[in-house]
Amino acid sequence: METATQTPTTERLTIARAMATALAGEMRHDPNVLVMGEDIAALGGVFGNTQGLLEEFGPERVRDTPISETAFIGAAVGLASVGMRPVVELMFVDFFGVCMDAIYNLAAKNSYFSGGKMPVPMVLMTSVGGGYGDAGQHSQCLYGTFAHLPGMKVVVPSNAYDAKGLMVAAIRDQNPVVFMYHKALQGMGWLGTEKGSVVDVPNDSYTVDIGSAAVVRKGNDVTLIGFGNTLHTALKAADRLAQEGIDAEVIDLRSLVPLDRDAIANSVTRTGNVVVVDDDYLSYGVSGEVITVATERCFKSLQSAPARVAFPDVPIPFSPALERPWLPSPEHVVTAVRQQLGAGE
Amino acid sequence: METATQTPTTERLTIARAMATALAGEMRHDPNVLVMGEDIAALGGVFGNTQGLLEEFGPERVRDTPISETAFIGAAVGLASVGMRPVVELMFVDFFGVCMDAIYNLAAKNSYFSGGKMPVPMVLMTSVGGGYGDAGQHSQCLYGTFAHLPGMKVVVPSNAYDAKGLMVAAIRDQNPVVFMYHKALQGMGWLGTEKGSVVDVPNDSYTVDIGSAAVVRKGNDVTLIGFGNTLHTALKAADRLAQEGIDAEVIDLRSLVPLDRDAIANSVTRTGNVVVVDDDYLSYGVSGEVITVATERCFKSLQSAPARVAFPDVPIPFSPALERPWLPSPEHVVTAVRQQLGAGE
Amino acid sequence: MIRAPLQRLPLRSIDNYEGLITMQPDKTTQLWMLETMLVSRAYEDAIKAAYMEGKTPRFNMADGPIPGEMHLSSGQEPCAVGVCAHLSPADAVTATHRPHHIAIAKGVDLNAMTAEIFGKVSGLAGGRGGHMHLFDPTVNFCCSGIIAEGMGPALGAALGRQLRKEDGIAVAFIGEGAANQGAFHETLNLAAVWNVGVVFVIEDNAWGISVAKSASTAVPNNAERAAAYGIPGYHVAENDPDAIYATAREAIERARSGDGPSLIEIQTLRLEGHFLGDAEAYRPEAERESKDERDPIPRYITQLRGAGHLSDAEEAALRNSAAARVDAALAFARSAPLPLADDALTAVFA
Amino acid sequence: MIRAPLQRLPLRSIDNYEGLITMQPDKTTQLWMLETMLVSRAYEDAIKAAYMEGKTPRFNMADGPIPGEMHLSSGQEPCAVGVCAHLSPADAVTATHRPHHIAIAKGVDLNAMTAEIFGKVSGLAGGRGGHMHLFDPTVNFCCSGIIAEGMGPALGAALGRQLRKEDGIAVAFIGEGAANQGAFHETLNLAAVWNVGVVFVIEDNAWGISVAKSASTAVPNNAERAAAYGIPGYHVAENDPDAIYATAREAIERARSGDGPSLIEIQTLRLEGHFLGDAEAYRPEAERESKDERDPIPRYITQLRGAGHLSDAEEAALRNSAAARVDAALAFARSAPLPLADDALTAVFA
Ligand SMILES: Cc1ncc(C[n+]2csc(CCOP(=O)(O)OP(=O)(O)O)c2C)c(N)n1
Ligand SMILES: Cc1ncc(C[n+]2csc(CCOP(=O)(O)OP(=O)(O)O)c2C)c(N)n1
Ligand SMILES: [Mg+2]
Ligand SMILES: [Mg+2]
Repeated sequence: METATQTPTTERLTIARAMATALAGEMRHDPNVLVMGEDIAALGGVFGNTQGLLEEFGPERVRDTPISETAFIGAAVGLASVGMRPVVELMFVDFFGVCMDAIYNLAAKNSYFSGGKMPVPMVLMTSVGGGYGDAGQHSQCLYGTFAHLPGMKVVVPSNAYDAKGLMVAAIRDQNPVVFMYHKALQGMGWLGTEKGSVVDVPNDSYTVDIGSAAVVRKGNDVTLIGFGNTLHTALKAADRLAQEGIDAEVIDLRSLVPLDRDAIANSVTRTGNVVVVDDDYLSYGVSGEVITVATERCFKSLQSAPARVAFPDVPIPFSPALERPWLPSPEHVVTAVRQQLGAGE
Repeated sequence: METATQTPTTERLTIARAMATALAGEMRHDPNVLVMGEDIAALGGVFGNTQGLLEEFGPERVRDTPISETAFIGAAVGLASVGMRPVVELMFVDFFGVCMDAIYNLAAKNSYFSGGKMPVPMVLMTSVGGGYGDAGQHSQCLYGTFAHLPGMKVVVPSNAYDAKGLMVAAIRDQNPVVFMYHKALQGMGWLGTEKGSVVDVPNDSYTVDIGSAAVVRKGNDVTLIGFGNTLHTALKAADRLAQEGIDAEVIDLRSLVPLDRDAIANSVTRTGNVVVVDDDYLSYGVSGEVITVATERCFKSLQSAPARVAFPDVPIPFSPALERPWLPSPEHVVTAVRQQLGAGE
Repeated sequence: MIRAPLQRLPLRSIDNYEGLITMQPDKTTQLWMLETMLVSRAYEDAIKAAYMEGKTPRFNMADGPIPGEMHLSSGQEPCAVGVCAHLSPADAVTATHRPHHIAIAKGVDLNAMTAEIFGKVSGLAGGRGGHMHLFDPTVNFCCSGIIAEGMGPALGAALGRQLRKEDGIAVAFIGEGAANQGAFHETLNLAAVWNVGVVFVIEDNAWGISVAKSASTAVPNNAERAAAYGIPGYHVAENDPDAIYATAREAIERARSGDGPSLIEIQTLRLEGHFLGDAEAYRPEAERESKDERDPIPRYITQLRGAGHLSDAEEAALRNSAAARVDAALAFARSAPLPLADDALTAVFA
Repeated sequence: MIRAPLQRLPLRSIDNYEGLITMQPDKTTQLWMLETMLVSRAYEDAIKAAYMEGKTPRFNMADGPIPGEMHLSSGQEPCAVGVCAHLSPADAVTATHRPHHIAIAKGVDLNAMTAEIFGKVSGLAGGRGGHMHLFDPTVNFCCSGIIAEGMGPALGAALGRQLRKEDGIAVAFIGEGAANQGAFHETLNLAAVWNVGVVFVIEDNAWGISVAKSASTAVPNNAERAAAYGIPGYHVAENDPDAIYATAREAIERARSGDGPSLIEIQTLRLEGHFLGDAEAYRPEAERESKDERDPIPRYITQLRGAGHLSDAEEAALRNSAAARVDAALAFARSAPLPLADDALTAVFA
């Protein structure tokens, strides 16, 4: 029925709706899919991504949990071990500290510890990002924290099309997939919304390959690499640079694990310059890894020192006067590119 | 009395003894220092680093805890808030998942959240590393995991002299310091011991600056960067390279946060080549950050692509046949340098 | 094989029960509790108004003078005053993401607290923390945004006082939803094993965001869980300052006299949504409508009137002074300067 | 303000108690339990011998055919057999870092398990996991090295069976030290709230490495903690297969009939050190010396002899077959090839 003929073949969706649509579609097809987490049933998820599921699928398959992340994420691993395909929500990624063992030592390692005989098909949805004044325990990205630890795939959609395709792929994947959705892209009116994240989405179900980056803008002078919210920062910077006659290529990583190293290498080999944009903490994170991949793979082609724009190594401050100037912005990226090309000359 | 005249001025110590000596010394001087953790009292620590403390200071200041990491690390933050200087042990760093919130969201952020008015002077000691067949939940390093998150200093001693000096500095520091000691260097007979970690240690108390790397071998052709156990891997590689006429400089980072970026830049600017050696997981970790610092700071001086030798992105396997070939070895480093200098020509 | 015997609580003799009746607050204390509740309520109303500035017609959390989430404590004031009436600045208190009433009852500087909530340089942390991260070392108060995160620090602060032979105990406030978080269990066990003078107070407002207590908690009443740690558990069924005062008094005296921890659960009331902007569609009609008549402040005023402890004039005076203090605090916050961008980079390390 | 009422357990009438006496295992079951304990003990003795190869005179954990930590279960066999006697392969079991006795009682392939412990390619996981990470999906067994980590997965496995309308419940084994870990609390509460057919079994061997239960646990007996979740709690004071069998039977029947979780604590005995190489200096002299006379296997044999359920010949036969199975498993493991280095890079993802 999801593809009933009278319905249009595509619909403009927010990421929140795209996630809910993907979940509903998979739950219709596969009775083993269930959703668990805090406030995901009656409330439909604090960030709207489980809207309507309780009404359609009932409390057996759409379960509000106590505030017991260790227990329900651990339970998801057990559910997966007997043939279920649980999708669990960690409301804010900032809360990982109370349940990381169940994520990185259990869900992410059971496949290895069992020699592949006990895979853990589950999805962990978690919201990331700041910019709306929620301070240091509700505004982090922590991409690097999850991407560093083996055994889990990590995806970060920048728009509703990828969100639906990556969610369907994640649910069907035999492995734990951490699905990190950015609050600034979620399309909840009360959080503001990056317009570029709301796009046309096919009603039919489809998948986006986990592990493949996308070249979202072709260019020859410099490669700008973003993902999630920073993809949009990179795109806006590219527009500004175009006005200065700088032709930027923009890559959306989409997936941090597996990382599409070829996509990075192919682009940087051509442009010779690269700027990585990340709203997670600067040090020991995504920006360092991507730059290292670029130097490892394209050293001879590099015309300038790879640069990065990321959040400084301080807890996310509450006051907009303290937070906003440090969030990666198109201006930051433009400045970095100018310095880079200047330095490259 | 620790400096009573009849005692020799230095003593050959293992890191375990150096840590216990530093703790005892600080506990004698400062009644506010106390130690808490699992099996740190009567047993003296699974890895020997609290040997003798219970006997000298009693159960009030040397406290065995239940297996409740969240509670006792959280308690340490409260102790610090009223003037105590707690040193707590997380027996294996692999267990961080059950208590990371108390570490990264609480201990590491209270200074910031209080505008510096409520600093958290505490030390978190934790054992790291594998190589002895303890498998995927007892052999990890997780350096990148701790170094990525702001608000805590992170030190990793490679020898007993630094271990004592860094521990004294950590206890006296007004901030949370994560003291990561490597099991292969600990000097517990039952874990084998890297000989280079057992060195002469002054009986008097002294500090090693947190945040300063050390050039432990001067050289001109390539910079090898290690820390903890991999420092010794780098030194052995340097000896082999010397036989091939390659003059390697070796840097011991000693501290990951703050990272001594100048020490890295100064050396790489001179040598033009750099190999980072890390026994933590390869991606999104220390190796990527250090290489990125080198490219950011020394791009013009680089003669070859910075390279890294690290543990692949897989859970640490149990079987020695699976684990040992992948642990960073002098051979790996020598090969990397050969390729690099070959490629650099 | 034997079924587990029922856990014995350290039982109190009947005369102690009698004694408890006489543990009522005196008039001065009652008036302090009323005044503090009035300040707290006036404060939440003022914050609500300020928070909504710039957020209408379009509600965007990022807009207005106070961005981010805002969890108000209206209706829960009795918990704060009934407990804090027994505390001095030396006693440590840890609170939650819903901290204002407790901060006020504990004596946190209202101006600096308000400036912090407005993200100003004169705030407690210069705007770094905001409403979920209020730290005032002068009265040993702090709070946090992670469920049950304050329990360990309270235990540690109380233990530290004991070890340093200083006066002072600690109280950790949590919500009923936090009683299902692992930290709750670990902390209560550790406090009991080490016999630490810390009191754990559960504000049971029946909801954890949209999840009802009955849907998340295996026992009707968390005070029963004290038995799992061999410590006294108290359940206060009325959202009433005097009843809370009497209960807290016994638990806090036990802590001060070195007899270890206690657990108190109070049935209280969340008058607002979980945070401002919460439409509360999940909350039963009847419950939402009965809110106002269950408001503890008018009820307490009626009590005091009945007991002849409060005159018209006294009430008016208290209301006026409360309004004045709140107005002053908001004026202070509004007029305070914003921090500089570079301030964001300081105070990470002391 | 009222003191928390004592938690009511779903009480069992006297005749049920009577009933329980008749819940004793029949002779066949008793002999299966004895045989399984004999296999388990012979196994631990054989593993101990193999583990020490290459580790004398200098004990280095990295040396010999079996490197790493080795936690033996000798003395705790009654817990494994008394519970697993009620389980089929469809029932899921999660165990701890001390898993051998439970794996054997659950029917894990002894050859593949031993090859795993030797780090060989024919091991359950091709040598990736080792002794703390034994996974056998054919009998739904797994274990892990993190305290209390298996509790959530057991809950989930049991819930999954319910949702899929398949037969099977789950049992999570933990040590008494794990009862102070947050996961214990969260999982028991969630299992109770969702009424999941999972049984939690605590093997109380009185020690968490060097820390005595009395120094870490606020209640004398963790079965009392069941009341904090409104579920039945059982305490088995004897390290005796028949007593454990009778208790487990009731709890497992409750799980199978959809009546939810139970908690069982068994007072058992750790005959070895925490891990091999542990000198146990922390363990009181008297306790160390009394170990052998408290060994549950000779005691059980005496019982069975007394009841006329075991003859000399039968005992000899069981011992021989046990020895034979263990010898075969070790021979299989020793002769199996080592994995290739590149195998380390596979199976991270399915
Ligand atoms: C560990 C953790 N999980 C989830 C959350 C998200 N969260 C914030 S408040 C809340 C509800 C808390 O309920 P309760 O403890 O009863 O406090 P109340 O909001 O009712 O005052 C939740 C789930 C969190 N902050 N921390
Ligand atoms: C979360 C966590 N903390 C600490 C440890 C280290 N550790 C391994 S076994 C053990 C003692 C466990 O005691 P118990 O639960 O009684 O099991 P037993 O060893 O007695 O069988 C400890 C503390 C761990 N594995 N996981
Ligand atoms: Mg609540
Ligand atoms: Mg034990």
